[in-house]
Amino acid sequence: MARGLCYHKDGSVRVITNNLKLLVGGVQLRDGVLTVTDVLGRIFTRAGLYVLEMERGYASTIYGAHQYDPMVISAQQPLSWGDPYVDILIALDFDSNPDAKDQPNRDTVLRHGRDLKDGGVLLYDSSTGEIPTGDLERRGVKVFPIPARNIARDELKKDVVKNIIPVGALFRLLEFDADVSLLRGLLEERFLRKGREIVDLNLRAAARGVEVVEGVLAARGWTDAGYRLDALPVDDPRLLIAGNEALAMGAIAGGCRYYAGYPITPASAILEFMEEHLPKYGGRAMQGQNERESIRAALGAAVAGVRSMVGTSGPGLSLKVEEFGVSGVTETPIVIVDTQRAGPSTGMPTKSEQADLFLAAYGGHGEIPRIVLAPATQEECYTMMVEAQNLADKYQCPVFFLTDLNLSEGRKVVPQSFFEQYPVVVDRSTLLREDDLARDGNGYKRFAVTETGISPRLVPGTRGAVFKVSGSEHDERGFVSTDPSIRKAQMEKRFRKMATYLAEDAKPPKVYGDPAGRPVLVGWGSTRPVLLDAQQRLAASGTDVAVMHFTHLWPFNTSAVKPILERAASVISVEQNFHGQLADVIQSYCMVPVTRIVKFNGLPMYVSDITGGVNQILAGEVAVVRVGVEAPVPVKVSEGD
Amino acid sequence: MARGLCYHKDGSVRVITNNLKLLVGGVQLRDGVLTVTDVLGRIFTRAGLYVLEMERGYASTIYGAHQYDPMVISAQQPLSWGDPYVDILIALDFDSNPDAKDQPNRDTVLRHGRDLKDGGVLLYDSSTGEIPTGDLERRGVKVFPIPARNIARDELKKDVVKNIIPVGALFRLLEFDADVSLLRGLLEERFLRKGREIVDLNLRAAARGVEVVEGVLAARGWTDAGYRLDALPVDDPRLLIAGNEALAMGAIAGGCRYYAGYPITPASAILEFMEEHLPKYGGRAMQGQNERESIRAALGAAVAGVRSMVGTSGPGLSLKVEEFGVSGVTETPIVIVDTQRAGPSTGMPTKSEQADLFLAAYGGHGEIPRIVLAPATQEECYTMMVEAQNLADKYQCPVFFLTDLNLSEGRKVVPQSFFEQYPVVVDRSTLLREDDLARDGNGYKRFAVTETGISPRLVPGTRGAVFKVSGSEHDERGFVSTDPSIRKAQMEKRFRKMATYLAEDAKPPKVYGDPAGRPVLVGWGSTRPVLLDAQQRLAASGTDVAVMHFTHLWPFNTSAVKPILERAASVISVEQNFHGQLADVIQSYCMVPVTRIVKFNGLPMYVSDITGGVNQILAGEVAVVRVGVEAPVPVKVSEGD
Amino acid sequence: MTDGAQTRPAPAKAAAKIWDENAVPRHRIQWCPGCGDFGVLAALKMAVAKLEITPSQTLMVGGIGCSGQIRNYLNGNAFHGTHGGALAYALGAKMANPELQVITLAGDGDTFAIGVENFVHVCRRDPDIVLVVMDNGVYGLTKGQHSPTHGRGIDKEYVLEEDPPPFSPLRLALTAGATFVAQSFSGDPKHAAEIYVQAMQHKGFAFVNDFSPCVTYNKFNTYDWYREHVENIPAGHDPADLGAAWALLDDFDKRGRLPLGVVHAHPRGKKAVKRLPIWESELKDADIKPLLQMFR
Amino acid sequence: MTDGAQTRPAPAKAAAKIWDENAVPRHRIQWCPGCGDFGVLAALKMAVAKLEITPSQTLMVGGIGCSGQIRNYLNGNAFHGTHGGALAYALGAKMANPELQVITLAGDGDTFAIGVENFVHVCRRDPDIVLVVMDNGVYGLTKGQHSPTHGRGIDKEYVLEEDPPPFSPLRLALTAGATFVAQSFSGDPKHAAEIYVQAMQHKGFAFVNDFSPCVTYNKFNTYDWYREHVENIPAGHDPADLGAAWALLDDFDKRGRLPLGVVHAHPRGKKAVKRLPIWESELKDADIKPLLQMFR
Ligand SMILES: Cc1ncc(C[n+]2csc(CCOP(=O)(O)OP(=O)(O)O)c2C)c(N)n1
Ligand SMILES: Cc1ncc(C[n+]2csc(CCOP(=O)(O)OP(=O)(O)O)c2C)c(N)n1
Ligand code: SF4
Ligand code: SF4
Ligand SMILES: [Mg+2]
Ligand SMILES: [Mg+2]
Repeated sequence: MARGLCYHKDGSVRVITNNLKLLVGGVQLRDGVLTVTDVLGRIFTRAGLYVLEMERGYASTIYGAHQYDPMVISAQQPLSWGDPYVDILIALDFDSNPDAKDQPNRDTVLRHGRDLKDGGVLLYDSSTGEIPTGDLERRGVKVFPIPARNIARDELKKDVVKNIIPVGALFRLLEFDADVSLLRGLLEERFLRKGREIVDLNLRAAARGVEVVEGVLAARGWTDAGYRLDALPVDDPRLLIAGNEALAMGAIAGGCRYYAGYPITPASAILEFMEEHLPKYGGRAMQGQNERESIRAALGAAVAGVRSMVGTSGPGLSLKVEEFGVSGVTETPIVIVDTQRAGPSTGMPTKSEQADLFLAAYGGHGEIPRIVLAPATQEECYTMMVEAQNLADKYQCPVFFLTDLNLSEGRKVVPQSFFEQYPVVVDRSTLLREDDLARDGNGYKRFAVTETGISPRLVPGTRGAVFKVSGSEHDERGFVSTDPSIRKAQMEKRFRKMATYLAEDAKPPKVYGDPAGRPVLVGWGSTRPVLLDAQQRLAASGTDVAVMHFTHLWPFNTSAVKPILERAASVISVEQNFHGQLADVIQSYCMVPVTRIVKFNGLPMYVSDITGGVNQILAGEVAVVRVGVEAPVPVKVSEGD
Repeated sequence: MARGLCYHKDGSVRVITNNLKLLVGGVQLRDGVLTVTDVLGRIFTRAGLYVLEMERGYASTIYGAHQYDPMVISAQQPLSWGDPYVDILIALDFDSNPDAKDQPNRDTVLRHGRDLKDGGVLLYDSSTGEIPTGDLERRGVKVFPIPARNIARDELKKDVVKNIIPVGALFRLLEFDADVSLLRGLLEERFLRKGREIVDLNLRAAARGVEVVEGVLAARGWTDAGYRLDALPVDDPRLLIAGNEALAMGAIAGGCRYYAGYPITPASAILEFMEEHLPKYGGRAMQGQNERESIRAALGAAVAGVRSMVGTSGPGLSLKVEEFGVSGVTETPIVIVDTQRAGPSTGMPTKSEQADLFLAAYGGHGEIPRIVLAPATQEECYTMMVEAQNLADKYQCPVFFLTDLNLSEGRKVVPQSFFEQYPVVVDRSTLLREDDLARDGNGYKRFAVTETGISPRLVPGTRGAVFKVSGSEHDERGFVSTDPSIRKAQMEKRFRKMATYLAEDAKPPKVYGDPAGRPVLVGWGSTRPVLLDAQQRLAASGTDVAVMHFTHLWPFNTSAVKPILERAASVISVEQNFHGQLADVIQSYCMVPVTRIVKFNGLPMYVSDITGGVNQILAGEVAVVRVGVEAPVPVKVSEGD
Repeated sequence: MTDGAQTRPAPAKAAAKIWDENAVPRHRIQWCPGCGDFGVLAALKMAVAKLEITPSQTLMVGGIGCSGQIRNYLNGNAFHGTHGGALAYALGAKMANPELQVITLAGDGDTFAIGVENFVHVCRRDPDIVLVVMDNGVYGLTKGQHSPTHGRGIDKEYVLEEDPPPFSPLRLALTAGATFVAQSFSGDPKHAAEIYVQAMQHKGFAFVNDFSPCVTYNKFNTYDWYREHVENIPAGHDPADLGAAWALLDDFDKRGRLPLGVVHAHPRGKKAVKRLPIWESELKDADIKPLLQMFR
Repeated sequence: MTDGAQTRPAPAKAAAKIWDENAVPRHRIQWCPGCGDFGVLAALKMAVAKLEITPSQTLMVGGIGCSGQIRNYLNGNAFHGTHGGALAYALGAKMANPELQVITLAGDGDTFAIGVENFVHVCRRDPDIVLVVMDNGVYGLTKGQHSPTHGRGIDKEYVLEEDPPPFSPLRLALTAGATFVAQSFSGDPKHAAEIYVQAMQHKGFAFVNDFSPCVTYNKFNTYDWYREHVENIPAGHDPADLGAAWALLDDFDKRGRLPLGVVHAHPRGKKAVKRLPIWESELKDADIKPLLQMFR
């Protein structure tokens, strides 16, 4: 795959326009990495460019670890985040790592320099002196040292504006926003109420960044940096939105009015969003005092008739397992969001993984009906959450909504019209109305045995009837019973709901390309973009594969999947976990062998991981490819929990 | 299958000797059902007969529900508990069920009369009047009304001895213990310290039972009841022991010295056993204040170097899920006993089920190595628990020990010599000794990456080294790290332990009969006896099947299983759960289709359930047989949690 | 199941009988003869009848244990989830619909052992719900193991971690900030009923610890034992005065007596909240457009 | 990792330095500059050095949070499991091996929110372990949400269930029966160290609530704020007197002050227990024959 600059046949170098990947790195909490990428992301979005920021690089400590935030910027919606290689590296850290004294340079450069493309750009804070970058320059990298920290501290006398200096510098070398209109606009929105001088100071900082860059360009006799970004006309307003934000809005749109969560990375953002906004819609959000209080309170609200949801991540999901059964047997609807992170146990709280499928599908003693969904994109975080709210209501069981850290926190450009125009439906037809009761008189049975398995649900307070609901096995009225025939009838009734779901609501996996006689790449959740990107890249290199992507994972849709996979030449599952959890499920239900490309080292799945893995597998070398280098990162830093 | 009496060709009736099934029923807590069956069980055992008492019939309330306790008695170790049909029914309840006023008889007769074989025996407490038993007598049932409650209250002036009257009566009509030596022996052991008169009173009670029976025999002109039991010479002493007792002793023998549990049916008995006996072996047992305190304290003890165990049932296992991961990542050994009961949620706490396999194998966010064992008999509860203790130590991960309510509480005759002669091995060679440290000096690494995946474990307090152990991902020394290569190495190291286990310790499933070209019945845990019984009965009716029974369930032993099942004509899984959980696992790993006979109505799996199911499946009628009648029990009683 | 409300209007007289409907018939109740919980059941029925509450307006959340079964022994909506969770379900239900009369009924093991995580925090949150704990000092349903209140009145040393001393539910509630703390005795259902009535009338979390003897597994804290040790709280006591509440507990402890009555009652100022939107009509016109602006 | 014990004998002088071994080097500690936990770390090292404890004899159990990371910032065995579980692991470890010096180090969220289920019951069980809570009023590691001690010193009404008032860790500990209850301030490590020493010397459960400011997420309870509000417990106070302990807390509360020092210390009579059998040699001749008799 093409690395670095594009060459004309005549060998002259062309400037790459509106198509680049940059990475901003620095010390967590101190160097303002996210401040910089937020400014960049919003401005590029407003400029009509597509921004994709799906890789999260931070540690589970608050201060001092290395943080980085890669960003793809292009004229069209990028297929995926692609590969680790970056065109432009912005290093905000200005001090040397005490564990790398021998290498007098910075974590960011040291860690990501190797991913910098030949002919790329390095922009680093040289406040504590310049660093040897010969090796990079030999690869054609253009290096721009900027003493940002010093400029801010000594010239501008305000440390925080240090973050704007590299922004100005970057804009200059991308020949972007030359009239500073976009930057000024954002700064004014943010700081004007604090006073014009703050805005001006920031603009001066940006200008200083421009000066420094121009100084370097002049000194080196460079005409350009090899990359540029041109603002494009924006048809309709665009949003730069994260998965957590999209799903939280989807919940509100879908009628969720009670939310509870216990803080946990990366689900906390949902709790904070709900605490701030749900009350505006007449709802309530509560920070639980523990994992169980949150889901139990949410179940209580659901028993009272309110659409209710909890959000958590791995460890919190494990602590909620007993409540899965309560929801299942009492037939109380609940949507459970699991923003998957790297486990097991505390694991790697700030790394992304897809390793909770087993827990969602099989977790809990005994057996209950349940639905497991996994959106692939920010858009689906919104639309499928609306769907999840309706499914929970209809099937009166837990509905698991599996995202992962990169999808939940990663940001993507979505047109505002997408949200405005999506037709939201809120269907609560399984709830009994008072007049329904009046009609069928005294005979209300909460757990009536029905064809579909679905029994009309009473909202307590409705005059004319009461329910007796129990986590113990019960008869149709809800009274505890162990009569073997009643038990059998209730178990079968509950599981008939899953047959009904498969018949009426389950969406089959999306298939891209023709699977017949071809290798089929299967995947689920957030990896769809890289799967499709890899499919194209493989096609380009002469390997035609089909892609089958699951968003509706459980109950497994055998009749929709088995016939297709049986026609495939081979099945290769691509997952961010150790076992290939979906692969095991597919083998169980379809009984076709599934080879695997798995990645569980905390890094995102890259296109090259898939193409490389597929080639190995198709070459018959291996049945399982465990992606990941064996070499440790060049800089050692300790980390937290 | 033969029901009722055996007829000579000449049509005359033979008395059945040393081969019968009886059932004692009455009102829970009030009528002393378990007192009677305990007396019977012990005396028959001492008489050299084999007693099998594997069906538990009680409610999850303390008082007032119907309780029953079936018992198989025979000269040889019975193959299994067979079928619901009983030869002798002993009804201790003397009042009528208010919900069955129209039917002036007792719950026990009403519920179990239909299971009484033609020509069987009914013995009931007639204190509140005789009951119409014409329908039974028409089936040749010999009926013995005994006003036991009245005799005790009015003649003997001591209510409690009411329980001994039917014992005397039963012995008389079985022509057993005519000299009362066995009964006297037991009574003296129990009551002599309370005074000779108690013993005599009980003996008088028994004698009154004898008189009443003789009265009936005379009146009816019966020479015998059609059944008799003859005491047999006892080669070596025999024990009547329950699974919980056997596994608790196995744990002590296997070196477990810390036990914690939170009371729950049917695991509480293990806690009580450990609280009483573990201190005698220098150990400690603690009743947790909740499910998590118990497993966390047990893990703490294990971290301190002590072999440690917890016991619970479904709901408690669900609440412990997060700690599975702690054990897995911190590589802290723990044995987790799950005495499975019917779930989900509170479900049916006093009914048996095999529905926690998914939870044990897949429960928990992220992925950890783990071992799942399921003993089939009381003997294996002992021997496999010793094994479990060693496996946990060697592989430093959770070892799940799955019994079920019937196996844990059910009793069986086992020769004492079995326990005395079993060669117990306690192997703690993965623990570091102080001199090991001295040898390899300062370099101790708790999570050293090894070939086997096993890293030598330090007992804190050992001079010369310390450990840093964390539930977060870590480097070899235990310091927190998210370095992708370190993560990959540690994940792979942990899972290499499972490869080592499969190579060195996993026991393949036991295969009975030749699977090649035949249907193979697969099962796990406590159902082995009925599987083998069904195999014989099927053979007798001309259907040859093989049986494959699993005690070592996880990690799944594909290489040992797949080749066998691929040679089979068909695979039929027999499980006490809804899905056929093992069936799903087999399909996932072996990719052979598995049909299922499942039972989840709370009743034990009977031989006729299997033979019937197999015939249906082999006839090609269905792929899944859900055992259980649709008709509710004739008497409605409400029950508790 | 009808709550009877619709078949007949619910005047005070009729009220009492309504509570026997939609319930396990008396003769099928599976508590041991003499179980203290019978007294709690009687008192509870008196209280709801007195307040003329409609069963359909009630939500009872039962704990797991012999005690929790009470939820099915009288009319009214009932929910029952996991062991120790009753208060948390009740909290959520009340937050969702303040119009419901939410009554939590659980055992001492359920509430103070596995459930203490909820008890402490619900005291802080102060939802307007009632909790009646049927305190018998044991885990009845699992056959008599010690609960956190086991050992009440027994004079012994607690020398091992395995065997912790009992604690005082009332003190724990006060420490955690409960705004209504009372104690009753199921041996005196009339008096208990009066206390339940006050608890239901209290605006905020109302905790009643009810001594409800387990005749089968607690042979020490029997009816007679309680009768010898309980003592009504003197008329002069001002429940609104927190200091007085602590002083009262100290005084009773010193004298080896167990107070019956309202120890503390002092409602907190609360913000009134409406029932959360439930019906399509209430949900359909939720406009998320205003939220979108923050992502530009 | 060597504990240094074997490379050199551990005389009092050397002791201090030993505690820097087998630990994350200072410059890699990832607490925010100025985090109160630095003070706790300093105090903890002073205390163990003063008592000349050997690292290999120590077991630190860390909670999950910024605070819990302290376990890796000094020498000694360290364990870290699930959020809220630290005390329960510590309980089991100490029951298994009383010879270990077990120190639990956790945050206020870990201990009083999700971990209160263990805190209350461990106070009752009274194992001979130390708990130092780094109380900063927030969930630091998850970016500053409120913990159960959030709002200390803030004068406001708590009118919604979502927003419960803070509670007092010291009162909760006393109510639950803790035998050693103290408070320290990481802004004064020397004084804190003295209290840790007493806690480690106490025979039984020793709870120290340490005010450890979160400079990043708690802008109200700052060092300065604490300096204005803390006050040493007067010399006259008798920690053995439980009544005096309560009175002292009442008095400080009335005056809007926060006590520093030992509020209560009164060891319970305990049964001495030996380390449980670990080694094959200790386990091999366990004879189960005597148990078999009961099954005949
Ligand atoms: C998670 C879980 N653990 C254990 C149990 C078993 N269990 C049922 S009731 C009970 C305790 C009952 O004691 P209490 O709450 O005092 O009620 P009581 O029976 O005394 O009225 C226990 C431990 C359970 N149902 N769920
Ligand atoms: C089961 C579970 N839920 C949530 C989390 C996320 N989490 C990590 S630390 C923490 C709270 C930290 O607060 P505190 O205990 O006060 O420690 P601090 O960071 O303030 O020192 C939480 C909620 C987790 N690790 N595990
Ligand atoms: S066991 Fe005790 S608590 Fe349970 S019903 Fe019987 S008396 Fe009541
Ligand atoms: S966030 Fe707060 S508690 Fe955490 S390290 Fe920073 S200052 Fe300390
Ligand atoms: Mg109780
Ligand atoms: Mg904190």
